[in-house]
Amino acid sequence: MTVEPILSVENLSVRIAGLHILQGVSFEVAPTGVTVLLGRNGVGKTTTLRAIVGLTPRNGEVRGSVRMGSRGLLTRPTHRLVRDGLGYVPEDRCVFAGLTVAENLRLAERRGTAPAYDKVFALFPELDRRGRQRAGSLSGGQQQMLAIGRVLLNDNRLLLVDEPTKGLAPKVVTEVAEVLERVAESVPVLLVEQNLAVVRRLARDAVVLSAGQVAWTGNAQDLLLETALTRSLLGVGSGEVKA
Amino acid sequence: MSTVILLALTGLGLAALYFLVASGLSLVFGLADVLNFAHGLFLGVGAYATWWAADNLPGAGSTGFGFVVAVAFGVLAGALVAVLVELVLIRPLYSRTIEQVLVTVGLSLAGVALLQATWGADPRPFPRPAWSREVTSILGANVPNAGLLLIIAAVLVLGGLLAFLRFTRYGLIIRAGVENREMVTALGIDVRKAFTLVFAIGGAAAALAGALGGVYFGTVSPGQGGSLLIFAFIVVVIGGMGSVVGSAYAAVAVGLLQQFVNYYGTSGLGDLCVVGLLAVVLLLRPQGLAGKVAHA
Amino acid sequence: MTNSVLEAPPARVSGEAVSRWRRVRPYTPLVALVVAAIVPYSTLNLPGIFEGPLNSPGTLQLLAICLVFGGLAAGYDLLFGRTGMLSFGHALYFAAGVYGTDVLITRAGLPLWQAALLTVAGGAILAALLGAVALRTVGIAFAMVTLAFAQVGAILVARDFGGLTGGEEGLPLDVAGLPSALVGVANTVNLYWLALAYLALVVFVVHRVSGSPTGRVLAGLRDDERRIGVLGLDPYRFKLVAFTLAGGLATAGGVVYCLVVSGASPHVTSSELTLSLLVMVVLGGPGTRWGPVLGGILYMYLDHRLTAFGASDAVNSLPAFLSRPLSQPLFVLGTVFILAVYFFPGGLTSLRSRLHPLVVALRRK
Amino acid sequence: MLATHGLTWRIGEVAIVDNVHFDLAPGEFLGVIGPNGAGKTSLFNLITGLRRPTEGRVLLDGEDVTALPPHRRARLGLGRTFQASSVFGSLTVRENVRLAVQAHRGGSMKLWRRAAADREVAAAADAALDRVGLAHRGTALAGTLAHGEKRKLEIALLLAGEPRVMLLDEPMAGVSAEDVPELVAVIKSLTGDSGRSVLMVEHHMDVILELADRIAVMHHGALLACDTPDTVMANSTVQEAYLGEAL
Amino acid sequence: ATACGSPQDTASGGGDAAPVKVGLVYSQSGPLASYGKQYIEGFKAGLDFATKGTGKVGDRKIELTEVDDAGDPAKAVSAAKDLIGKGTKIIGGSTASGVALQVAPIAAQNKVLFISGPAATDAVTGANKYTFRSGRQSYQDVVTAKSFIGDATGKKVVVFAQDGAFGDANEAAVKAVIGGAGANVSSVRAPASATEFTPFASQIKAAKPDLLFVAWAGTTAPAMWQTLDQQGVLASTTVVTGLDIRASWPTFGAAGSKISFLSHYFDGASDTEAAKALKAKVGTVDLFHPDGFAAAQMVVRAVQEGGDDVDKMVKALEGWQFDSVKGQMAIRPEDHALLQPMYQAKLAGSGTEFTATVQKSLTGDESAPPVTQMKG
Ligand SMILES: Nc1ncnc2c1ncn2[C@@H]1O[C@H](COP(=O)(O)OP(=O)(O)OP(=O)(O)O)[C@@H](O)[C@H]1O
Ligand SMILES: Nc1ncnc2c1ncn2[C@@H]1O[C@H](COP(=O)(O)OP(=O)(O)OP(=O)(O)O)[C@@H](O)[C@H]1O
Ligand SMILES: [Mg+2]
Ligand SMILES: [Mg+2]
Repeated sequence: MTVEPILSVENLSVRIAGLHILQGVSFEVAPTGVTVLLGRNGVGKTTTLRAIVGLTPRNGEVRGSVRMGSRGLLTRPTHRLVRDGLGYVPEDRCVFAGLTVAENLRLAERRGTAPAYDKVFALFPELDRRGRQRAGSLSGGQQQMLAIGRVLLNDNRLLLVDEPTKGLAPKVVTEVAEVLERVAESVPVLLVEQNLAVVRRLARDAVVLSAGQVAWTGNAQDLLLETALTRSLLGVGSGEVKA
Repeated sequence: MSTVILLALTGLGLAALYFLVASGLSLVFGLADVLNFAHGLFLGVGAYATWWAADNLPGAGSTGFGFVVAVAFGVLAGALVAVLVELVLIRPLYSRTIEQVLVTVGLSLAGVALLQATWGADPRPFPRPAWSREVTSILGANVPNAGLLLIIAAVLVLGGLLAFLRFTRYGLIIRAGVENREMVTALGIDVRKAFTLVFAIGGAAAALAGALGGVYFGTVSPGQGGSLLIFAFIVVVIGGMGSVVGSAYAAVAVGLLQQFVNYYGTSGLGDLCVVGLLAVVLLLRPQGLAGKVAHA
Repeated sequence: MTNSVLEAPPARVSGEAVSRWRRVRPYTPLVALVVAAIVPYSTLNLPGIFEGPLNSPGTLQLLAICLVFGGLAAGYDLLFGRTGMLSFGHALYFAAGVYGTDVLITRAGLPLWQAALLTVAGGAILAALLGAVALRTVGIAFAMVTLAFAQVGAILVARDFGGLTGGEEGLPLDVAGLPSALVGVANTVNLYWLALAYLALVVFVVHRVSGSPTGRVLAGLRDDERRIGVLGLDPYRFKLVAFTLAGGLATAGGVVYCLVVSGASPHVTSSELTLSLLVMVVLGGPGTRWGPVLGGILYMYLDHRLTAFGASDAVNSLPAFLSRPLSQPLFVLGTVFILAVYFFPGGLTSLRSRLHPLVVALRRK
Repeated sequence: MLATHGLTWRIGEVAIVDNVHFDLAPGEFLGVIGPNGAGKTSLFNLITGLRRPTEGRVLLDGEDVTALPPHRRARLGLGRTFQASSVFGSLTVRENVRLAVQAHRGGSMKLWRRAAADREVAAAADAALDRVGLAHRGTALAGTLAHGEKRKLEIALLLAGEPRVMLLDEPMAGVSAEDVPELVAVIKSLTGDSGRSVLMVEHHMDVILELADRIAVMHHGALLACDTPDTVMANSTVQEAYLGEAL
Repeated sequence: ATACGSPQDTASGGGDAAPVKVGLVYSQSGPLASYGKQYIEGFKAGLDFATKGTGKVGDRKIELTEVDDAGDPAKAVSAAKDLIGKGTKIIGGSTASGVALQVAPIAAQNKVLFISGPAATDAVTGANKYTFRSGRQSYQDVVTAKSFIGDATGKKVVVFAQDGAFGDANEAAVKAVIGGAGANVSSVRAPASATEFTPFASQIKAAKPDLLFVAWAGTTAPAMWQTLDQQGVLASTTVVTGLDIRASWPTFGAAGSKISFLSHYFDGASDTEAAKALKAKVGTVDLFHPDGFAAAQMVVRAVQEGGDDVDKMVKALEGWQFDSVKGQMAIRPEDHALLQPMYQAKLAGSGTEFTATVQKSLTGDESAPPVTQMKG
């Protein structure tokens, strides 16, 4: 493939509190479709996403380069990146517990673009219905919906999504997967996901991390078909992939 | 009867003063989650800047429009100092509450000492229009004009703050930012600016309280802010952190309670009652009168 | 495979040095205690640091005050650093110690040991009672309720009911009934040893308690109270125990302080004192064994010595815009806090870990 | 062993948990499923005492515990994990589990003993860590664990308390595919002959199907069905409201 | 230097020609810093005056060590111990009453001379054999206040004072002095932290006193006066209070001319030799300059007569009469009260320009407090 990647990560290293968590991670995200980031618990998937949006903790140190088109991202503050169309759905949802659902959404509106409330509400009618409820009292799954809905309110050039289906009921998982699929038609997505069924359905490219390093990159469907490969990289036989 | 009216109105004047001090404190405390012990310093800066301007600033003076200019200068100075403090000292420490307490405590010590080093420990007579020393007779009670001035100012400030919180996005941003600053930036918002703004407003409110407090007391001295601060804190807590309206209710309750108990009870009982009120309110409603989140 | 990366390789210091240090380490507090105990036998002169030689009464007095506050800060840390309870009213229990001792000796004429015992018991009971009420709230509300209680204490002392406390003038201690070893400038050293004993006691108790099963629960409370409940432990009971213990230790500190400064003055009831305790703990490093102690000692040292610094020739010879603020002790103290927060985040004790790479680098050479 | 009678929790007019009756036999494994926001976590909160029901009772071994605070219920052998991991962030992983062991074994109110000297507590804690595969992370601060690791620690904390009735709230959420079978095995080993009962909320249907003796379905706060896995899976309402079309 | 010694060493006083160490522990910083400043200026002027510019007594130089107590008794006690440890036999200073009260016992325990400064508390008088005072005490204020009402019999007197020891002392003194002369004394007390005075003004007004005695210190005083004026208290009765330092005069504002002041001292209240000498040194004399001045005179006297022997110093001071800034002073041997002239004054002027004038002066005997029992 010779298409220009939308995002290229080169030799990304992250140290936090003296621990070398990422050790020279390099990969690219294609300008269309879903690129999935896989790996066991604690290999550094979340750390990678957070480093890209500039949310490494204060006691951390980031080296290497992350470029979106021709622009380097690492030196720019998070809010600018996001305003320029980098959407991020964090792992632990991070809804604002003290604010109502409507306020959470209102906060996510970005200047310059008209917020697509109808799109979000069509996807998650719960959010419309619970507009006046405090986000902190939402159920786990509802919070996840809010976290995704917040980002979909705006137009993005690239979406970083960390385990969006965690804690969602199977039916909603299917729905979210459908949404991401649709979104990915126009906006490239870098997705971290443990649910291999979702991966199978969505992913075009895959990057597998292991112990802070890239262990494998390539076509996601290939990966999931190769039993030996999945077993060695993900510890699962491909037969078990289908949940 | 006239005694009751007199006590009620002067009590409201006192409440207004408490509210002016508490409003900024409450805003910064409730929204930015900074327990700002340096608030007394902003108060002092406002008072001294007004005092200085009345004598030295062209166009400013102690009467008429000149007085307004002097107060405006004081308010501006307070806001400016608050912004500086936020930018230089507080900004690197967000989400490290205890360190913030330490820095603001340090600042209040150093700042008050600096005021004292510059202008001396003794109270200075405060420039003020002659009418502010006089009284207005209301239903037979001689109510000091300075108290009435405070009441008017407090009502205006209350209205202004409510409008700010209700009609701008800043209230929202700041409330969210207190919960999780990172996530607010991850929504594409420069949360730092919003916090600086809150400090500016808090500083301006404190400075206004300092300037009008100067009118009310007739003097300005370095420690003045600190002694008001304790009651302001109590007001903020009784009212519920961050609730401006709650602070207003609490200020009225505290001011009237103090005034009436001091007259009808024995001396000092007023203060004890206020402390008792605080304890009772907190034990019954730990989140304060008006709930715990910053609902304008 | 993951862990090999994540667990940073231990810095390789020469193995032998490490094991020797390991063997010696448990004894360092003891060595420090012995050194501190024999300080009064030294005539070492540290110009600029102390006014006189180490064994001069002035120096010993200053050190005694510092030691008391070191202990007080360590006791406060039991609440703040180790249990996560932000009390703004700790001064109350210290003041109860100071005034309790003073009033019982001066006004009631009790002998010292009786006064001290009664006071410490009373202080602990007071802490238990007030804690039982205040602990029904949490967080800032708790801080404010404790502040309110302490404020009542301050008002009562200032009101001077029945002429018991001497109001704003304070109450000088009547030394007639005291053992003569505690009276007079020549005996300052005994006060110093007393203060040292208090400090050692507090450090020992706090260390013991925080290493105990209860201490583990307290540390858990600091992080997540709800979780402690679900584990089957009553958060309220444990917090009350910590509060009472810390209150009792503070009262004992008050007893010693009353003897050291031979009197009581309303300064000790002020909410600023609690704030300074907080500053001491944070300055030193909350939740660490020596941090609060160092913080307390350093704070009091600065508090006392800065007055001399402000009046010194070095400061007076500076231009007015510098010398005026610098001659205000509080200005310097405040500035020191602010600088400390930026330059020693995590407190003084974090210095060691921050300097660690440097030390390692030096050793390698 | 554990039973609820007409358990109801309302906020204003809305019933979050609506008149829930169920019984959990000794040694039984009851899976709880239901759409997001059905009230599963809320039900757990009512059972463990973090919330007070508006109506109804909670019975443990036939005894009414509705009025007891959480810690008293825990003492009676009720343990739980949290949906959003709640571990002691500033303690190490090992200390976390030791605390849980010690809470269970008693002797927490010993101010003057050295906690570290208690070998039995340490051994039990290490055993629990081993079982969830976190032994190698023992010295890390719990707050810095990756998400999935925190989930495992949650379970270790539960194991350490050796509860007789266990409430697991989405234990598998965020656990990497590789580790799921291992954890399933751990959970499986908890029940069976030991006589312990488990109530588990989980959205991973394969896990539920593997473990549960019966499955309860919650919807809008109410218990729709409580039956064998096969029956429940065949239920069309469940299919429609919860499962949707599988991927 | 050797690094070993006994923990109970204290330096001893020097020989004949060695300098005399005098320690001054007073407020250089803190709320009473300006009182402290006047005290030390007065002290230096007084030392110059008493040693005729040489700074020496005989051939022994007076060596001053100044220590800041910041108004905190604990710091003052530490400083005193330090000084005593270094062989200082004479300690002066104490701007704050609390400091004076806590340093006095230290002096007695260690048998050094203590000459308390501006601290006004009556309790310093008669505190112990080693403690003297160089300023006035509250009681003398009250006696001066009494001189405003002539015959007190049947008159109604109200004391308005702060809560606490300062207020208690004033109230007790008024009850003893004016009440003892047949007046009917009652009191209105307010918390020292009060910021709103209307309730108290109303109470006072309702009491309709013939004389109102106000004992108020601190930064809230101007607000208090304004309220008394606004509520018509000042217009309806004779109001007496102590005249504070010059810097405070403008803060009385319009109320100033309606108040009868009792005064310890102000510039121009006396025209003695000492006053001239003091004025030449410090320019405008203020409230506490004379206290420092008298303290220096007492120090010189003590050294002259006592050398290094503190008991002799005490002997030499007891009963001593001397001419100081205020005029004739006498140290009463029984309780070391310092008998001194006191003044009635009026304030006139506006803006920042105010002048005080003497209405009447009382001699030391006229304003003498009753003799108290020496405690130790
Ligand atoms: N603030 C921190 N301090 C210390 N270590 C950290 C910190 N944040 C993360 N780590 C460590 O970095 C490693 C990678 O964490 P990360 O959250 O990126 O993993 P992950 O791949 O997202 O795992 P999961 O699938 O469980 O979410 C973990 O071992 C974690 O303990
Ligand atoms: N304080 C509250 N006010 C209004 N609604 C509330 C409040 N607290 C909880 N709820 C609602 O109660 C319902 C039950 O929440 P609960 O957390 O029990 O769901 P759950 O079944 O655990 O869902 P999930 O599978 O997503 O975790 C949710 O719809 C939630 O929004
Ligand atoms: Mg992750
Ligand atoms: Mg749930």
